[in-house]
Amino acid sequence: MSETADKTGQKGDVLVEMHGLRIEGRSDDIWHEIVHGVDVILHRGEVLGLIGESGAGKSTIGLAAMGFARDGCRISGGSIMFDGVDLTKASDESLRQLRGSRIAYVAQSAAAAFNPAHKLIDQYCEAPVQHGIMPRAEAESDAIDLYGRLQLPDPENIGFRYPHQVSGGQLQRAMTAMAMACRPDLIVFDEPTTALDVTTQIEVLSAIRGIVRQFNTAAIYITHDLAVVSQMADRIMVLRHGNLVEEGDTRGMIEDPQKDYTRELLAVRTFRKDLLDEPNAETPLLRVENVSAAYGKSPVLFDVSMDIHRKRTVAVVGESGSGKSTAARVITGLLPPSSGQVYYDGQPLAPDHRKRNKDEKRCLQMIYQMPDTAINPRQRVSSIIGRPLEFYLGMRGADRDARVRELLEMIELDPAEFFDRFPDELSGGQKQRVCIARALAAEPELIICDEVTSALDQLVAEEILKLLQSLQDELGLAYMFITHDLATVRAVADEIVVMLQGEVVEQGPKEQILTPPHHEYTELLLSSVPEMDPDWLDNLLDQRAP
Amino acid sequence: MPRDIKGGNGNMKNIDQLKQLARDQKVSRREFMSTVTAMGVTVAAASTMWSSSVQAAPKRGGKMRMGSAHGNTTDTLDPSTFNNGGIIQQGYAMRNHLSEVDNNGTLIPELSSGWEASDDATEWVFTLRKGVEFHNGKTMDANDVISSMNYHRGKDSKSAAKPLLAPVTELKADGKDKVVFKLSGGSADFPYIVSDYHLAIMPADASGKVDWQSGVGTGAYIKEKFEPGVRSTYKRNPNYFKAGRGHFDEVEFLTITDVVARTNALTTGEIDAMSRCDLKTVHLLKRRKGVKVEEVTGTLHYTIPMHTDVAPFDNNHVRMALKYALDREVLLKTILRGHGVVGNDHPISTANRFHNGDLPQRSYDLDKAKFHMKKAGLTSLSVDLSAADAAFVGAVDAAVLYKEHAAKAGININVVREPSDGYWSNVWLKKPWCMVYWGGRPIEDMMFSQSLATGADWNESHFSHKRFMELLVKARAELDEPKRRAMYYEMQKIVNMEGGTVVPLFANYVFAMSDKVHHDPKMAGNWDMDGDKSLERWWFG
Amino acid sequence: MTMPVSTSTFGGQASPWVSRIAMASVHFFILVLFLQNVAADTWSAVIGLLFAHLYSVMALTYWNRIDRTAAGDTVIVTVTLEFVLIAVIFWERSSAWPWSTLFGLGLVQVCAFAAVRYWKDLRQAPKSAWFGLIVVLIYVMVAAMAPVIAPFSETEIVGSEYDAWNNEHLLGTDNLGRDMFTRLIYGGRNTVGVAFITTVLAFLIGGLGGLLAAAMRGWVDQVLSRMMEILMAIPSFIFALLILTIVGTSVPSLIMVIAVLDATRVFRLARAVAMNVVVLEFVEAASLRGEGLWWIIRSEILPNVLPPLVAEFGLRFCFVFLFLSGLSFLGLGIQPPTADWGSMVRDNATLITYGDITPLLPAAAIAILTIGVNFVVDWFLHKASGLKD
Amino acid sequence: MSQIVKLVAQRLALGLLTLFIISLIIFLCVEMLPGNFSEAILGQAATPETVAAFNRELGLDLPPHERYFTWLFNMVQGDFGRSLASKRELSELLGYRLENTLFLASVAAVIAIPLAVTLGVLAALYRDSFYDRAVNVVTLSSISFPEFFVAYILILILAQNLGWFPAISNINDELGFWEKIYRTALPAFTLTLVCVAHMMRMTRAAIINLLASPYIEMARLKGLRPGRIILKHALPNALAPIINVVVLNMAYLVVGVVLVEVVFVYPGLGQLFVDSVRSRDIPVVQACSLIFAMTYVLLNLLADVLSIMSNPRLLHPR
Repeated sequence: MSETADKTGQKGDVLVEMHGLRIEGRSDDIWHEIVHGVDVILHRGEVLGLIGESGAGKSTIGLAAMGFARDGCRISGGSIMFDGVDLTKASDESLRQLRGSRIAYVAQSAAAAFNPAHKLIDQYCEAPVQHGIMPRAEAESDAIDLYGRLQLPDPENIGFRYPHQVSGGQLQRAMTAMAMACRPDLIVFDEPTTALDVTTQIEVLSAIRGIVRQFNTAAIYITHDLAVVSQMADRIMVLRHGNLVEEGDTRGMIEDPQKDYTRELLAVRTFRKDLLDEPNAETPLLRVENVSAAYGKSPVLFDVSMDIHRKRTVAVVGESGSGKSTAARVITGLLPPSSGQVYYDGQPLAPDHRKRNKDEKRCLQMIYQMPDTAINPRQRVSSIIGRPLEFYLGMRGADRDARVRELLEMIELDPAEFFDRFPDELSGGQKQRVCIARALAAEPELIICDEVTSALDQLVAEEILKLLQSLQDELGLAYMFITHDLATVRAVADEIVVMLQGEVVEQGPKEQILTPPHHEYTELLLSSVPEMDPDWLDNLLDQRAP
Repeated sequence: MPRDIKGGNGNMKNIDQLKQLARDQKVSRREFMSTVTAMGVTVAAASTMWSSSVQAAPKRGGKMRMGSAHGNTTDTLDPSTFNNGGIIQQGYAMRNHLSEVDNNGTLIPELSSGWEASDDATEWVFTLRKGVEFHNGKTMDANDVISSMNYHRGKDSKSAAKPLLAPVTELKADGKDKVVFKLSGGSADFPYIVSDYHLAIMPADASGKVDWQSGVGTGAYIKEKFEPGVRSTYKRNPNYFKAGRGHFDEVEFLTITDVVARTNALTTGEIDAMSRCDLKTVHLLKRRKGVKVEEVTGTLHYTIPMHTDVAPFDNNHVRMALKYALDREVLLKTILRGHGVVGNDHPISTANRFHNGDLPQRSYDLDKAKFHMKKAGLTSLSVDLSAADAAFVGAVDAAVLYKEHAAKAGININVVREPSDGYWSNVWLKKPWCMVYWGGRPIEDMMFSQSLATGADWNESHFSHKRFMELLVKARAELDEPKRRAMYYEMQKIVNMEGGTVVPLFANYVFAMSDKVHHDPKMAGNWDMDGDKSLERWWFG
Repeated sequence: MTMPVSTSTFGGQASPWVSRIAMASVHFFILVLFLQNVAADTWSAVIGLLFAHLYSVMALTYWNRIDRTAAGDTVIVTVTLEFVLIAVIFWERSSAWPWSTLFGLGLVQVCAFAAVRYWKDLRQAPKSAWFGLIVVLIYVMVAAMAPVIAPFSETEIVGSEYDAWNNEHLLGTDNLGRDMFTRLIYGGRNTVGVAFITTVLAFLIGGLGGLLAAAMRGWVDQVLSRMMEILMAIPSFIFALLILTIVGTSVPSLIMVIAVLDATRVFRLARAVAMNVVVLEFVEAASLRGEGLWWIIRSEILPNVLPPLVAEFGLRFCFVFLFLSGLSFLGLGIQPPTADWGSMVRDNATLITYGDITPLLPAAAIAILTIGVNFVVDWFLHKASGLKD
Repeated sequence: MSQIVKLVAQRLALGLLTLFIISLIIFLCVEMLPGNFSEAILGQAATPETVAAFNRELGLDLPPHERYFTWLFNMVQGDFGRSLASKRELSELLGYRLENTLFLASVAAVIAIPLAVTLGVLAALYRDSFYDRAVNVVTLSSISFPEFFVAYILILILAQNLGWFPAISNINDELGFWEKIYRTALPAFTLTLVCVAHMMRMTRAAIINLLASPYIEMARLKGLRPGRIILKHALPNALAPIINVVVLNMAYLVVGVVLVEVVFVYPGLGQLFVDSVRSRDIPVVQACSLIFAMTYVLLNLLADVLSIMSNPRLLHPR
């Protein structure tokens, strides 16, 4: 591996060197190895990208660079040299003195990682003051300076707010500032933009990159998104199941991946559904007509209309707060609209789902974003899928079991293995498949998919999309596909509805929407999706600069 | 022949008074000697008398902290509502009565200097003691006495003592110092009646309205703070009329209903005396250093009255069977831990004047019980016995024991546990067979009239016996003691043989005090705590 | 594909029929032993039964590595059948053995097989939880089989009062000459029994109410919550005192009053926990599917709120237990001559002043059980929260 | 802040309604009590005649609804009425008892709350250590004993054997402050033992609950000392549940101490209530219940307000 490191070209001395790093995690009181001997080298001023799916061990390795293992984990082998000190052998006290001052951490969700009880600047000043690097007053003025450099609005005062008073993108930048407070040698960024909307992501990415370059700080940048990491990192390590798959400099990796797995990751956004004919003029399966809705007194939907035709997929796209999920709630009858009407197959649907008949309910099924909460953890797979069979179709006993097995095969799970399992014993993708099977069991005509892939790893998500697509082809289902991810939209949609702050901004067939000229907001959305090009961010920023 | 119960001849009385004065250090040795010898006592004898008087002399001073088992937050200074030992004790400390049962159990005048009865005992004249002042400086007169008595009489009276004064048909003053009671029938024991704790003498205004609210009386102690059910404080009445009584400078009266707390308080020196020892552990308490336990046999007794007009109790053989089916000795041992004496199915205590000692003691006799069952034509019997610990502590246990004993005679007693609350209104006098306690009365007539006379409110056994009633009326007015004794003996026998009440036990009063506390060799048995007059009778040694 | 469901859960090792036959024969053997001994010698019969069960449990564990529910269910069904058989035999013989004995034996069996079923969890349980479980088990056994274990009858006077500890009366006698050891055992039975029934009732009322409020929301929730709030604003001990004075202190009224008062607390917890579940999507999915209220409560909500409720059950049980003894202390609890630990402490409390430890025994009995239950609850909560992560 | 004012106003209004309903419930309960005041006072001496006279004097012969509304009417005007028994102004009678009760509750709280929170924080800091387990077992045991038992044991050891404290809490106005505290020590210790465990366990649990949260991990990764992490980062966020349990225990200290009052002969409100129930002194029972309920309502309100104050999200809305 060291040869590869040499090839990347040194920016400075070696700062971090991990050898044969092994980390174990505990479940059910048994220790399992989760990182199987990984070597990592990082030089001063270098940005190393760690990429992989969940369970790849990337966060664990990132934290190990700080000599830290989460509760329930332990570093069981190998060495971690940080600037000549072996962190695996260092005392707790000396580790504590390193952390925050020489190695800093930026967490995935700034909203969760900032202590809600203290003002931002108090949290900023804590590390420098506690580590005895500078007095409080100096730290404060330094904070304001850094806030400015990170393009935070009103840097003078923003520090005196509480975390909940600051937006997500700003918090993530404030956290970067906090990590910079002691001017550390190394910052570990743990998926800092994953929780953000695409448009916000751009701002944060550029701010992070700017500041890291400014102070020539070495960084480990952890993410699951190859497109993002290619903007940030000088060098990339691809990890899978706690093993190194491939390592190389960014451009080389993107342009010429060596391993199949890397290629799969690169190809992840290339799935496209076949184009269909234009919808015929027949009555749409679902028609939403001038619907407005409100939660209590705060209105969230304004005069939304859309049609969904049989056997077609309508993608509703928008950022958080755009009202796309609310639209789904109106359609399912969970939130009766304040005005407007929903028609199913030409017939008006009762606004309240409790007033709809069994058949109406059966025809309209829903799949949720979080498979963890969408299925009852106390029921077996067989009862989860079997219940709609009993309920809608009156199936009992052996009939029902047989049908459940059929459905399990349809969603590509082995009935013998999964029939009796509890959700706890399934992976995220498998749970989502069970959710699909449950929806299918009702023999619906329309399925509302609410961000069904956003909680899943990219490869798994792609599998789910493909499954949904094949089911559509096979069963002639219509989908309403709610997502924030334009890649997903590109992949599955026949028609696209773009929403912003409760209103439909633009809608139409996929080609029409995705081909310029775009609506202003659609343009912003589309341009903000990172591409597998190390220069994409620079180009975009140049482009957007006034 | 008018009866004079002024107590002994003049000389003896004077010597006693002198002794008392000597104890109180109100006379010098010289004065004492000269006075006593003048009365015809030899000098040597007088000298011994002086030293013995002064040695046993109660000393004045100290602060008495009394822990009482009784007392409620609902207690008031209104004597007509006095219903527990705590408030009675305080009432006796604050106020006095026309007569008093002294520590020897004899009736002596208190606020009166004596009394006279008409021959048929229907008219009683009380001569009031002169110059007695209330705490507020007012001098006691006939108006105060009459008003205090009238407070319990009349249609609107809510006094518990109303029945006691029911025979009084007329009440009037004869001059400033004499009060005349006219009764509807003869009552030889009327002077006893006016010693009842309800009938305290309180100051009254001209209209006859008594002032009970202030707690002002003629008693040995003046009320300072009165927090009912918790704590009251008193200070000594410097003008107390009674010689040799009221020794403590201050009294702190605490209500400590929890017996464990009370015992702890005494053993840790938080209080100087306590009423109602825990009988189960009194033997252990006795061994404690610095604590002495006192026991007095009194009139307090437990009864198990049957309604004699309700089947199956209307059959005397059933009653007799039940009377024989109880092992009193076991009851005495378990319920009272031996601190008492067994009862003989009549309510007259050994502490009473006319206790019939000739009557054979009824014992646990299964053969006799079975015999009476047979006589009643029964082979088995099943009866309900209502009990609650409100009747007396251990009443339920007693009922359970009774059940065990009677079962051996083929009698099935079904113990019905009644709620303690409302026991007296809902169970007593209402249920055909239940557990009851009686404080007892110092005089036979009072006891019989209240609990066994036909038509009496508290005739708990619905007992109605012609001969008994005749004797009751006759004995009441009979002033010749041997004749009276004979009548009361017969009445006890009647109740014993035909009555509807099982009287299993007479309980002792068991109380304890710090060994610093002294008292006269004999203590009164009419109430707990030295006749509830411990505050004025006891002193610190 | 067409294999019966249950077989797949045995891990495909030994045939389930082998194990069933084995188990049946073991139980038959037990039964014979038991019936032979029961008439002659109670104690050896019971001990024999215990050992036999232990043996069969171990055998089953190792033969089949039972850890899946279907196997556990089979076991329980078999035991129940065997149990019914014993019951019938006793009925026939109209034995002097009280039903409580049978109940106790049944409990042993259920416990034993629960132990098999949850052996994996139990093995990982900390020592404190083991202690707690054993304590609880012993109490339950003693309570259930009190008439068998106790040397004398509950209210019988068998000696003189306050006998010291001796061979005949292990812990001496009480103030009426009843055997202290017997009273202690019966006291446990009464106190534990009443507390248990009360807690169950409180959970039925409060739990159901809470789930209903959470599931229906709207005005039902409002009305129920307000009612409970008002009830809760009256201090429970004092309210209990008041109500018990009104209705009298019989065991049923004790149970009802405490259960209702306690139900308010259960309601609050059940509602809060259920509220967290109700907002989850699978409940939404069920109601979108058109499921009825009852189904949603029973199948969707209840299983998910069970762990915290079970833990709460333990805590509530302790609370009720202490509450009862407090009432007994004031003379409003279970009434004599029925033995009960609270009043036993009270009756003999004066002895403490003189260094006699007899009154400490019932108090210690209360404390040990409460500690035991708390330990189990602690472990359970820890486990439940661990599973969530 | 305005939010708090609104909440307080809302809750107070609701509290008043609650109090009204409670007064009704309690009144009905007292009405249903077997026997009435006169019978209770007269005891064995209760003849129909005297009971009737007594009832007339006290106005107990009026129909219940009339009595209730008279009472309510007076109550609204601030007149608590008079005790049936002593004819004393209830405000005076209750004031003294309430003062005692609050005094005991305060003494116990002043000992118990800091102790519990400190123990809880330490247990969270050294979780799974010997100390943690020891504290856990000890506190668990202390709540497992019936209160009266704890009280008796304390009396045995501290009063009987060592003689450090008085066995009964005979307190009155004439005592100096420290003397009063000295005499209140044993009941206060008893209550402390009984309620420390609850609060301590909740503090520990609330803090440990937070230790898995990202901001605690962040604090650790900032290289902060463990003590600082617990005190500065975990504790402020764990305040809401801690406040809740503390307030719950405070309420218990005020309203739930009947047993301790009985054992130590402490002249508090609880004993007065029990006595009044026994003697059917309706105005006292009513007033006591209302005071208890009011304590509960106010303390709950206090808990809510404090929880809001401790939570910047609620205190400083966006």
